Amino acid sequence: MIQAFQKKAVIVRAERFAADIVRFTFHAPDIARVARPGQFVMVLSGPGSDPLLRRPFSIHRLSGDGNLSILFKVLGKGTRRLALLGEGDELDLVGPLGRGFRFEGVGPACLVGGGMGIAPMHFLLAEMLREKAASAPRVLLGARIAAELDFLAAEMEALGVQVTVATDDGSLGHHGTVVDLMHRLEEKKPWTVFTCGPHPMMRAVVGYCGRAGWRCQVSLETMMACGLAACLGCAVSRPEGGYLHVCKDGPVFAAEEVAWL
Amino acid sequence: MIQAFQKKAVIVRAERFAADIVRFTFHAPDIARVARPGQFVMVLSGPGSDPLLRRPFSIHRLSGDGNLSILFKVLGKGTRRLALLGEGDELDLVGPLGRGFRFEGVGPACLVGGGMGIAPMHFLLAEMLREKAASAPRVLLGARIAAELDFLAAEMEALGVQVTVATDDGSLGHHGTVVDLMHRLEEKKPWTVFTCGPHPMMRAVVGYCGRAGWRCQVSLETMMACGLAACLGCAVSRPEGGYLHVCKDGPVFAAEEVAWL
Amino acid sequence: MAVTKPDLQVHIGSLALKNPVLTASGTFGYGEEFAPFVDLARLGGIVVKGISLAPRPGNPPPRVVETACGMLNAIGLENVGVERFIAEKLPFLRTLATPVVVNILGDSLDDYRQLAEQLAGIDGVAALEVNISCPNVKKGGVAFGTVPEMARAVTAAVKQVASQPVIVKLSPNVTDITEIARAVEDGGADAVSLINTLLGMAIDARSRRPRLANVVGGLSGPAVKPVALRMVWQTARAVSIPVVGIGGIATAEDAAEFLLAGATAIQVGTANFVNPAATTDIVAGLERYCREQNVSSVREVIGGLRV
Amino acid sequence: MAVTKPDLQVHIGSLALKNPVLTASGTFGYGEEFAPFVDLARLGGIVVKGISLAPRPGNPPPRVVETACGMLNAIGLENVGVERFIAEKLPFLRTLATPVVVNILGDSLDDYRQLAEQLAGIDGVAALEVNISCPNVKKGGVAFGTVPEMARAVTAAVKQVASQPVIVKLSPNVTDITEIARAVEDGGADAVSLINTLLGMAIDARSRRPRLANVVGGLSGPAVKPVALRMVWQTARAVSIPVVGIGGIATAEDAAEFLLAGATAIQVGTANFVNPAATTDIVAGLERYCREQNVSSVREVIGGLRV
Ligand SMILES: Cc1cc2nc3c(=O)[nH]c(=O)nc-3n(C[C@H](O)[C@H](O)[C@H](O)COP(=O)(O)OP(=O)(O)OC[C@H]3O[C@@H](n4cnc5c(N)ncnc54)[C@H](O)[C@@H]3O)c2cc1C
Ligand SMILES: Cc1cc2nc3c(=O)[nH]c(=O)nc-3n(C[C@H](O)[C@H](O)[C@H](O)COP(=O)(O)OP(=O)(O)OC[C@H]3O[C@@H](n4cnc5c(N)ncnc54)[C@H](O)[C@@H]3O)c2cc1C
Ligand SMILES: Cc1cc2nc3c(=O)[nH]c(=O)nc-3n(C[C@H](O)[C@H](O)[C@H](O)COP(=O)(O)O)c2cc1C
Ligand SMILES: Cc1cc2nc3c(=O)[nH]c(=O)nc-3n(C[C@H](O)[C@H](O)[C@H](O)COP(=O)(O)O)c2cc1C
Ligand code: FES
Ligand code: FES
Repeated sequence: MIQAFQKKAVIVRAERFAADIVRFTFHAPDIARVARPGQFVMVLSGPGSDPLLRRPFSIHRLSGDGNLSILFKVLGKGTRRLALLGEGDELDLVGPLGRGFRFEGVGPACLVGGGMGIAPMHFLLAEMLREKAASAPRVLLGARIAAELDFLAAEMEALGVQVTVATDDGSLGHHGTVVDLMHRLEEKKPWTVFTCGPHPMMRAVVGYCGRAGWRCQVSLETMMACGLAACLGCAVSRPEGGYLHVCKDGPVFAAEEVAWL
Repeated sequence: MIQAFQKKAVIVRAERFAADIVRFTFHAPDIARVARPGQFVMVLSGPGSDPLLRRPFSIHRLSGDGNLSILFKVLGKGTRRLALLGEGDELDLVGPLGRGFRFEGVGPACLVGGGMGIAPMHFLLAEMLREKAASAPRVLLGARIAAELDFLAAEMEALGVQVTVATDDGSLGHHGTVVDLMHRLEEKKPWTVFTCGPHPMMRAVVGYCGRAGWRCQVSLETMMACGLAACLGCAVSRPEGGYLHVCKDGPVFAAEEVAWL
Repeated sequence: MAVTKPDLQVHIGSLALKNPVLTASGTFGYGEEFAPFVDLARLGGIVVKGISLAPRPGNPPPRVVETACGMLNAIGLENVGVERFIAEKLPFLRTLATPVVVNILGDSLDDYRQLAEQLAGIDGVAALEVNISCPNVKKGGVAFGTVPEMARAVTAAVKQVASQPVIVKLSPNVTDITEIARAVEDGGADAVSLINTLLGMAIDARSRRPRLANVVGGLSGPAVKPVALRMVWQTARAVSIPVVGIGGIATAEDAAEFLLAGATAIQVGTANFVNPAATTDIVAGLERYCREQNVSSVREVIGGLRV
Repeated sequence: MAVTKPDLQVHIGSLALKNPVLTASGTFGYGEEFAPFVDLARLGGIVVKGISLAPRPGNPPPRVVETACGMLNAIGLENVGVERFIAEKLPFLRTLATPVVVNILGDSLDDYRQLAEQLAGIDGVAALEVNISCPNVKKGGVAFGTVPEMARAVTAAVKQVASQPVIVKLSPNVTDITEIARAVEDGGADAVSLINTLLGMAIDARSRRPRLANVVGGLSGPAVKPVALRMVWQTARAVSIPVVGIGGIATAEDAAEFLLAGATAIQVGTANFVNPAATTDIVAGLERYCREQNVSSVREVIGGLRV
């Protein structure tokens, strides 16, 4: 049985980046203790019933003893309300949820993160290195503008790996998309690519891996009402028909498990 | 046509009293300029639709140039959400609304406030004195405990009038209700009593005035959806049948205008 | 070529409106109450409080209670009656450059007919909106709007004598709204407006009493929007007369959703209590929406849902 | 003498429940999913996801969307089918000291009968809840729960073969819920549960597309509570069989309101997504409520509304 908890957690650190990106670090030892990279938490943005549902956020990184962070962009009602909070405020979290990345003994690994999809990459990289599961993983990050990924690239570099970046507006690194950077990977190596980001980006990464014969794991996003495998709302199509559920069977899938229409 | 405005107003001062009483002072010059004692404002407690409706609060006092204050007790969802706000926060107000106290040339006047019904009494007293409408008005205030009225009594005394207080628990002044204090008024004087407070208290005050042959104006509270004379929800029964509307015909009524069942 | 000033005009039968935004009956009084907050000339139309033959005192209080993202009301159709409406309320409304729609209500077919007769030809009354959610006291209090035959009969009776376009306002408390809409279309209605309030109730667990003196009341506000939108979509596909969408509309985005579902115009009700300027904010918002959608007229949005 | 530990036991026909709090079908999976968050032994009952004869894949995504104080779902009754339910899901449920109610759904009368047959006498199945909101494909897709005669027929068909108490779950999308409740009572139902979801819709004004792939979906959550409460109150006065109240219940206060309106038990649905421990919080809250009301048994609250 998966171990998961419903906890009230205090925000011990609140950071703001670019115009609309927020990082909250919570003290949630029970959740942090069992969390795996690629898993997520369901967060209640405040009291009352408008907005009603919890919002899903991937676990961005662990720090100190029992602290875990989420990194989110302000989009709609829920994230807007969350962004008003600060250090000392308490939030209701449920997690860790879902099935994360599988990287035991994976050989050459490449992490490809785009936009907010970069969030789970830090935790994945840190665990890979800690568990010595992959030798010198490569990291490719893409975002619209430098301010959305410079601090993230720096923090991953601080773990001792090489990080290559691309920005849509060319304000940092390669002027283009993160998929362009994949050409820099030596073709013959048996890469396993771990990717998360906007759907079109992931579709391109999966296509590239297919052509190059590399294995690929994707972390998907769908609308979620529960995140607890109860509502069956988070369906994604399987190539052979029928559906898998992102909160239960994912959010991380082997690329071939899901249909990429 | 009554002059009223819908304004965004910044909280310039936020004060907390007793366990659950809050005073906000807003900068709302347009509203303050035309406001009369006994009128009220409809306040939106925050964004979103839960809670949905505005809450009515009487205008407690004016201060400085264009500042007006409300004084409220935390009761349910709306006041609880309001109480989380502080200086610098902006609130959406509609007002001044309703028909206030009529005190031009009123002769001996006595203000009888109970609990949160004390809120409009400061504004009434200040205007009476400023317009020299009543000579040496008497002020009788009652509340559950000292902490709910001591600061209010002091602020009204600072306007140069004698204030007599009663507390249910006897922690300040007379150990009993504010209605007991009415015996201290010289009977023969043609008092006009202005009262606001819990319904049972006002019923007792109206009864006392009836027996003593004194005129009495009451400020009533009912559930309000609009406060703008549009929904017709704020009905109160008339002695001769049919209804008046608290937000339009009141909130201040001559005692005989409404049925005191 | 970027759209400069989108054309927001729409037609409901012969009634031309400068934009699709009307006020919902019972939430805007007789118009004058909102003059301090809204430039009434910028509204597409004003639907006034429901008018009956004789004045009505309304229900005992409490008459309103807040619910989750909504409110219940059991006002009891308090109104000044048709005579005082014409004498005291219409004069101010006539000064406006905005069409006035008079919502009428009755206990019997004859009530509705007499009301339509008394309002026929009256200057300042641009259209009638027939509230058929009222109980038919001659039929054991069954609401006109829940039985197709009664809905058709009351529509035909009003059409016979009315000089203005007749909009029939449907109750959502039915199994199949399209059945009632078709019956009302057969009765000769120039348009239908929907939804009126959903029948609901609230209880105070501490005192064990209903929160409304009338025990039950009408639910309105954002909470009912999904039901209202579905019923407007179904109705617009079932009848060929124009549909006016009502139910939980508070923003221009909400209004656009109802237009996409097939509504030719919309009414704003409970939102007026929360934001007295909701109607004019929505008019401005619809202009922005048309620019963003790159359409030169709001009519291009009507029924534009891509299913 | 202050009430020490209030007695929360209630009965639905022959089914004894240690308290009135059940989970609503489709919001608690097959029970196991909530084991990390809820002491399942403290629940009055668990109603599992709707089960059909054959497994169903469900509708294409998107299947859920948030609305004002509510949500729409068009899951499409995805489920493992009765065989795999008995083989794979029931074993875990049998280990619990909490009665399990199996919600059943079908496209035809025969579907329901076969399901009841296959579940008859199965250890671990304490009762059946018949979801009659499903479309009857043989009758042009008209939902069983909207036509009294069809509601009675499906109830009688299930009662003929079921070995467990039969609760029939009513759809709120009808003109008169009491008409359906009486028909179901005539058909032999041991109890009725209501409400299922209100039919609704949501549109994305920017893309002009419905937010649900299925276009329409079921509305649930706090937004529907006033309608659900009214229908429970009406139904409890119209039939003598027990009524199970469902619709927007999130707190013990909500639950108490439904009991006062006449419900013998309640089900918690959407609230489980917002607060996974909602059910057990409500059980504890009902105990507090009984103490505050100074009643020794929750049964004294049932139908206690002072009208
Ligand atoms: C498994 C998973 C992990 C995620 N991790 C992150 C993360 O680390 N950082 C981050 O910024 N975002 C992340 N997201 C997306 C994030 O959940 C949405 O941006 C957020 O829910 C938007 O909520 P809102 O109230 O601001 O938007 P609104 O539009 O007001 O939300 C309305 C509803 O739609 C849902 N919704 C809206 N956009 C999305 C979306 N893109 N994906 C899923 N549901 C959505 C909301 O949850 C809500 O229920 C993740 C999503 C999933 C499914
Ligand atoms: C004209 C007028 C002037 C008022 N002035 C003051 C004041 O100066 N200070 C103060 O503390 N309170 C005042 N009140 C009462 C105040 O409006 C309510 O305490 C407040 O609305 C409670 O809202 P809530 O969200 O906390 O309670 P909830 O119970 O969550 O409110 C639910 C609904 O009931 C309404 N409601 C609840 N209690 C009352 C009540 N007693 N009167 C009217 N509506 C109520 C709310 O407005 C809301 O719409 C006044 C009321 C009126 C009608
Ligand atoms: C306080 C109140 C009074 C109403 N009075 C009437 C009325 O007199 N006649 C009528 O047809 N509808 C009446 N309605 C219904 C509204 O016109 C509208 O149909 C309903 O409230 C749904 O729209 P909304 O959610 O925008 O409020 C009233 C609604 C409210 C809230
Ligand atoms: C995601 C979801 C799935 C549901 N699935 C079913 C179902 O399979 N069978 C059924 O009878 N009701 C189903 N329902 C309806 C609920 O059981 C309940 O009747 C309704 O949601 C109202 O209660 P609530 O407001 O507490 O959620 C479902 C509801 C939701 C939100
Ligand atoms: S989000 Fe509810 S089952 Fe996945
Ligand atoms: S509160 Fe709406 S008319 Fe008075």
